[in-house]
Amino acid sequence: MRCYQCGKCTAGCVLASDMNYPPSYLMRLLQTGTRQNMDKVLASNSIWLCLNCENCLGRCPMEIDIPKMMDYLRTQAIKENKLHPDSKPIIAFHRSFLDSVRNTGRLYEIGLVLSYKFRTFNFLQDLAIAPSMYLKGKLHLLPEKIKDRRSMKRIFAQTIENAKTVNK
Amino acid sequence: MKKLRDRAAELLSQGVVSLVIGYEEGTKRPRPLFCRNSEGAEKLIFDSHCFHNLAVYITKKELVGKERFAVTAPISTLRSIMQLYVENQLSEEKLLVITVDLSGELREFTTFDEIAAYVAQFELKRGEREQEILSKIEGMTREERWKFWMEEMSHCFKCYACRSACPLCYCSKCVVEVNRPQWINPWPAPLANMEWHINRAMHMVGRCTACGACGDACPVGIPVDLITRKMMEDLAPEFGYVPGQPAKQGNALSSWKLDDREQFIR
Amino acid sequence: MSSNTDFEPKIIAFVCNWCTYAGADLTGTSRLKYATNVKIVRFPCTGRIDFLLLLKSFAQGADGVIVSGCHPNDCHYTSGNFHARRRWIAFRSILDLMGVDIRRIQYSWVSAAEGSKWADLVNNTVADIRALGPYAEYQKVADYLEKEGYNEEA
Amino acid sequence: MSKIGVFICHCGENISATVDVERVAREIGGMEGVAHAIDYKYMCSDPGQTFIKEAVKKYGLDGVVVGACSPRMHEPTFRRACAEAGLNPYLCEMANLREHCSWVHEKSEETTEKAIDLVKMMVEKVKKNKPLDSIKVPVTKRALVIGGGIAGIQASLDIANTGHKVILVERDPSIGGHMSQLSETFPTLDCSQCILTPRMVEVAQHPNIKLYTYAELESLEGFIGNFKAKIRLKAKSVNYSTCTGCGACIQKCPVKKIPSEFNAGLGTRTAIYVPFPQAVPNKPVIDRVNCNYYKRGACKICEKTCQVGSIEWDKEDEIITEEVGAVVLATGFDVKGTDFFPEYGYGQYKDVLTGLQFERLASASGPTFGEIRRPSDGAIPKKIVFIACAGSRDPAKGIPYCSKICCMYTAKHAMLYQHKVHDGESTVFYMDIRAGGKNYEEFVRRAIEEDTVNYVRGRVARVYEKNGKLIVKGVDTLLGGEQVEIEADMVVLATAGVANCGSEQLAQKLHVSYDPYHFFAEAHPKLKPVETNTAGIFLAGACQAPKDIPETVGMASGAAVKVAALFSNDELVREPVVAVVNRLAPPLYSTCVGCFMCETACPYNAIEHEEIKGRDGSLIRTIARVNQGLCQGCGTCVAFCRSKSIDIQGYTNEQVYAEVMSLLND
Amino acid sequence: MKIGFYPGCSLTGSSREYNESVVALAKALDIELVEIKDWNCCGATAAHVMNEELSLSLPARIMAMAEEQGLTEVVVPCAACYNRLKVTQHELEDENKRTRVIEILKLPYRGDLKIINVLQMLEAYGAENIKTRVTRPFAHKVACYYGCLLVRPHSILKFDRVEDPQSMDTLIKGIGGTTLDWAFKTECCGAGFSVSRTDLVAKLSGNILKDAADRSAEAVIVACPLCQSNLDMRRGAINKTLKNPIDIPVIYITQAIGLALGIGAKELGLKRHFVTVEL
Repeated sequence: MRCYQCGKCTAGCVLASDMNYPPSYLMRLLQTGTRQNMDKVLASNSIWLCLNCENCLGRCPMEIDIPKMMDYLRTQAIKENKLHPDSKPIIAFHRSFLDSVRNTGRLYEIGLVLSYKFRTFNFLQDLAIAPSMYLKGKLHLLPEKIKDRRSMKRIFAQTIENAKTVNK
Repeated sequence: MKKLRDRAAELLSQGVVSLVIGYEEGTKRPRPLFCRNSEGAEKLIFDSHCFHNLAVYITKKELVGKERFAVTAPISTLRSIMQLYVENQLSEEKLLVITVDLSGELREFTTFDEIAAYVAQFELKRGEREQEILSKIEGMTREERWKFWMEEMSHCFKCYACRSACPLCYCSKCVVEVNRPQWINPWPAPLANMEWHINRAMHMVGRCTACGACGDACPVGIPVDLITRKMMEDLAPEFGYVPGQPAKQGNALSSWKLDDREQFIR
Repeated sequence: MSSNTDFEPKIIAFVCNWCTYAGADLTGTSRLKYATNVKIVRFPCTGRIDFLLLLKSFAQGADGVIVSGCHPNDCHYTSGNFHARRRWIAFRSILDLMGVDIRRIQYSWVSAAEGSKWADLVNNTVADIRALGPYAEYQKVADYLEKEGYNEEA
Repeated sequence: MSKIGVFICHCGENISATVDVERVAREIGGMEGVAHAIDYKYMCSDPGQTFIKEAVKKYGLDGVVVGACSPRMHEPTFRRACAEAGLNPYLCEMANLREHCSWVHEKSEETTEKAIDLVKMMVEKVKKNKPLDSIKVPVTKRALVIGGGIAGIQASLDIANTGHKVILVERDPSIGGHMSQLSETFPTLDCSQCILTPRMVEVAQHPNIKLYTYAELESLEGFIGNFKAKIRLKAKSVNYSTCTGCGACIQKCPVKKIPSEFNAGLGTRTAIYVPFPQAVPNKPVIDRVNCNYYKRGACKICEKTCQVGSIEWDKEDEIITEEVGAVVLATGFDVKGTDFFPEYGYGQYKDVLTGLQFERLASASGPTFGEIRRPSDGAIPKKIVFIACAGSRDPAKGIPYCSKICCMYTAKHAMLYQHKVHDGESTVFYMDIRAGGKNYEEFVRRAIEEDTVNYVRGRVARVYEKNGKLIVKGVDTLLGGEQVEIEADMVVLATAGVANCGSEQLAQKLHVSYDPYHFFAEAHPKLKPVETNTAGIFLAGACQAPKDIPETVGMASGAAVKVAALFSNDELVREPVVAVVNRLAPPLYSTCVGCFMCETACPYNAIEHEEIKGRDGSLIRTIARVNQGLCQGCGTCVAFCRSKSIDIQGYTNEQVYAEVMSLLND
Repeated sequence: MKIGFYPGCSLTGSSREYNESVVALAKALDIELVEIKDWNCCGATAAHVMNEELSLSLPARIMAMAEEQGLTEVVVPCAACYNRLKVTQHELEDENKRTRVIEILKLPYRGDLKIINVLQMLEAYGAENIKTRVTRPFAHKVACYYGCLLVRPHSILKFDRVEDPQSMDTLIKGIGGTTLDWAFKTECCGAGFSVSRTDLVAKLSGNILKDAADRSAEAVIVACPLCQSNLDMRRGAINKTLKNPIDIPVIYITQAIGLALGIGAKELGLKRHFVTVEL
């Protein structure tokens, strides 16, 4: 890896201070190539907090695609089941999101939130804004569905679900 | 066709050019025609059967003389003309190039830039025959390739038709005629033949436009054009040249890149 | 074929004056030992090495060839080795197409400071060529050429 | 038949210990064409050489092969011996029996046989050798120096002091270059102008130096020892032979708001101007782009002011030709502007400066008379941030190299700032500190330890303005990547040093190669740092790569010595190992067909076009010709020529063919 | 002027007002929007985080459908969708990935669809009409907020300048507004963490709003539903993290221009915002 530890990614990262390891430190851990440090990376919250805002990539003098690397590390962390507690709500949200897309072809926001709440047992969250959202016409009570939902099932079956079975 | 004849006659009668090199009907297929007056122009034809590479004639000083002349050029000939121009063998003042485009319209080129731009629209593709033989060769082991070519080479009797047909073999003294030292033995024998063809392919690196004239000319049917063609296909993308387009920084072998491949070098 | 332990390959090395020739000199001054099979022909630069010479070597009975010059960017003439590298890429590609055994041509960069690399290169190449055996395939045709050729002349 | 003498050396026991030298001599003696073959203890000794000389005369030898050490060792020795005996030295060759044989093999039959083969090979080669004469080229003993910065000044003075004439061409109205813009110099902190201006005056007054300011090289033709340079003298619009340099015109010029190049845009100048007070020559030029008269056809106030009538409105550019024998390129470098950095505000913040601008602020002759003040409001900055590696070592920005001088000048800037603003706080963001050089590391440590400059290891991601402050978002990687945010009053970017604008075009005019960043390329990275691949053209200073003043001056003196060495000869004598295009009787003239592929292959631009014309003057053919002044003898063209029309003397096709065949035919 | 239209999920739900304003503005500028039939979700961050092939297949289906329906140019108002579509198009230039995705989709995919965002649409097809049809100049001092997804990665999107972009500012100036030179134009608002890590969104969006407020912006102008919902819907959470609550509204560029052209607040969906819009 070409990183020479200038730190510019960390300097510009909006969540560096919330991460276990800021991006440049993470790069260094990976650079050592040891299993021990890889485990540290996979079990950190850094890879889950990364928002893929790409500020780091935009400024990196070596043009290292850190966001892409984060994508890879997240997949790897799920595969190896080394998950930082911070990842739970985030994964739950993403899973709920994708479930909705898989079933209807589009995002059903109420369904998403409900499913998310079941996954996290965080039933009280956002109760305050939901009614006003509804009142302002921002929530559909029924999901919008696309016609060709079979193709959605196929896409999911051949990509993410396929990957899961392989991993098992 | 009529347009072409009229235009050729016009060019000749007005004295714009003193010679038009084109095609006329032959016994089996069109053959080259050299017309020096408007009557001769009546015999001109131009269609998809006209693939004989006329560029081979335009470097022959004894033929074209000192006056301006015209050549009717299908796409393969145009590519060769571009390469000859890159090699300082042609001048814009002396040459008028005529072609018939896909819509049947007559097009005249007075500059090489125009030719390059025109040629750029056409992709160089393998024909059925090329595809068939090359994919056969590509599927062989090294030993099989050697046997295949030795068998082919055993038919060669060094008539040098391949050399004569190639527009880019315009040297006044070919390397086989250089005898101090005698690099390549002039007589026909499998190895001398092999050496000749390897040498020919090396001389064509960065130059061959895959017109197929050499293979077409071979009286015993050795697919010699496929040697240079395959070489061109393998090397052109790597060295960054496109047949029929002016080489940007010199010929493929007379230029280089810092990151040229070298994993074969220890 | 490789069991032929008596076989002593004939190998010619085409090297440039400024790097590899000097590197081979250093092998000598360092008293490093290598096989006697390789004989060095000196050229001003790898850019000078004619591909026909390599062909002629095989035709005249060489079993292997070494071509060596300055590392990239070290060429005494700035770019001779770059030109040579291109020529070799093309040459290898054509030879391979024709079925010539390109394993018998070993290309290398040996600098004037790499005396030991030169010794290793020679020894490894000799071992490789010994394993491949004599280049009978090519030499057979070469012999045939001579006979046939003279017959025709006569 | 040839009469070749073969002399086998024992080299004490160095060869004879493993090679049966007697047998070598005996077997070679039986070879066709060998007239005489002996072995001897030390061929290179006086008696050994005498054997050769006597044999040449006695047997009338037409070729000599010495089987001894490497030709890289003793080829000149034996060739000289042959020459003394009346044999053309290029008819003598050496077989390398020591380095390539006796030293690398054990004593054995094979070793001796290899030795015999090696000698045989050279005998076959010598049979094909031809007598050659060394090449002589006359030398014009005048040098052209392009660029009047410290590199050009030093090179000019050094050459001029050896008694040779120098023509110094400078693009700007004054010599001095970047060094004249600097405040103090590291690591001694002596004043740049104080050490430079005496040199500038010396250039102007030196009897051997002809100075052309406001001039540019138009073209260069020819080859080493024999160049013809066309120089464009840009119209100054002021007659320098009458102008007294009183400066009254400058006072009165109404166009006053032009950003001053000398002050890196921080000050202004007039349309008729002298770039700076110590300029050489200290006479003005009119900047026609900004002058009211040239823009709108009216004004001419300077003409009315001028007491001696020196203004020349209608003066046009003039092109002169100078004949020179050598060229020194000293065109220097440039720095990237602040607008090169999106993340630091695209150059829109006035208080984000380049290092060069900071030099002007810190200089006593600068727009603030040496006080560090913000360009935006004139306030003295209490917090200042220096960002090293701004653009340098940044492949994403297209500049992967280290600009080399920034670490040192940034330390100097921080130090100067602390000396001038005692209660100020300075922070340097750096990646590595590169302080290799005499007293350099000590200098940086002094900045950190004595002048309390805060060095933070990490790059800055962003700079933005808020409430009149510049917010610098950086990082301290030594604290595991802790974010550092500083509200600064001024930010100085140590921007990358890049090739001067126009260097690519200049290189093409001169046929000098250049790197991907348009810096001129030296002939060899280690052993020929001041030569270019075009003989007779030398490099000095930062036009080759960014470098500091001592290095530049050293390189300039090096280039000057190369020029002086060249000029110490009336004629250049060169080894005749050059390429030649064959010539034949008409009507062929040559087997060359003029495809000129060799022209693109030649690293030295030695291939010329030769037009062969008939008696009536009509062009028959154009063929290649090798310029023997430029050819260095690599032979790349030879291997490239399809019709074998080019050959290289000393390594001809016949020679190398014979060598290879001798090794195999048995 | 006819142009393809991909609204994306947000625009049919929580960001209906963006959809309404895009449609209303297009109509006012004589641009006919042709919605891609039977479009699906682009997968957003979720697909991208969880599985690469999925993250390519979902946008690829959308583009394949558009190609099939004869569209050549598609405007994508949602910055997240725009980003996913552009990046997918770029990734699928790779032969292997393209073959695999076509295999999954069982649909032909050419990859020559021109994907543009709303700003590009307005620049290319609306600039002239906007100039002549302004009836109520937008005389406000605003902060244009671009967010991440509109400008990064620059090497793929090739839109505007990577730092300190200008296209939205130019549009606002064109309708009589003043734009701020401020620091958070392209900093991240927290994007997809809206639900899962509201705390972080509050912090990041808070920083953004604070800078805009410090420089006395009357509104923040956006072109991304994620940005809008984080800055607007999450205002309660944001204000809890700040010392002084901020009440400046966050409106879409299409709403701002719509207002200047005299389109009604209701038509532009301005009533649907959490932070009251009084402009």
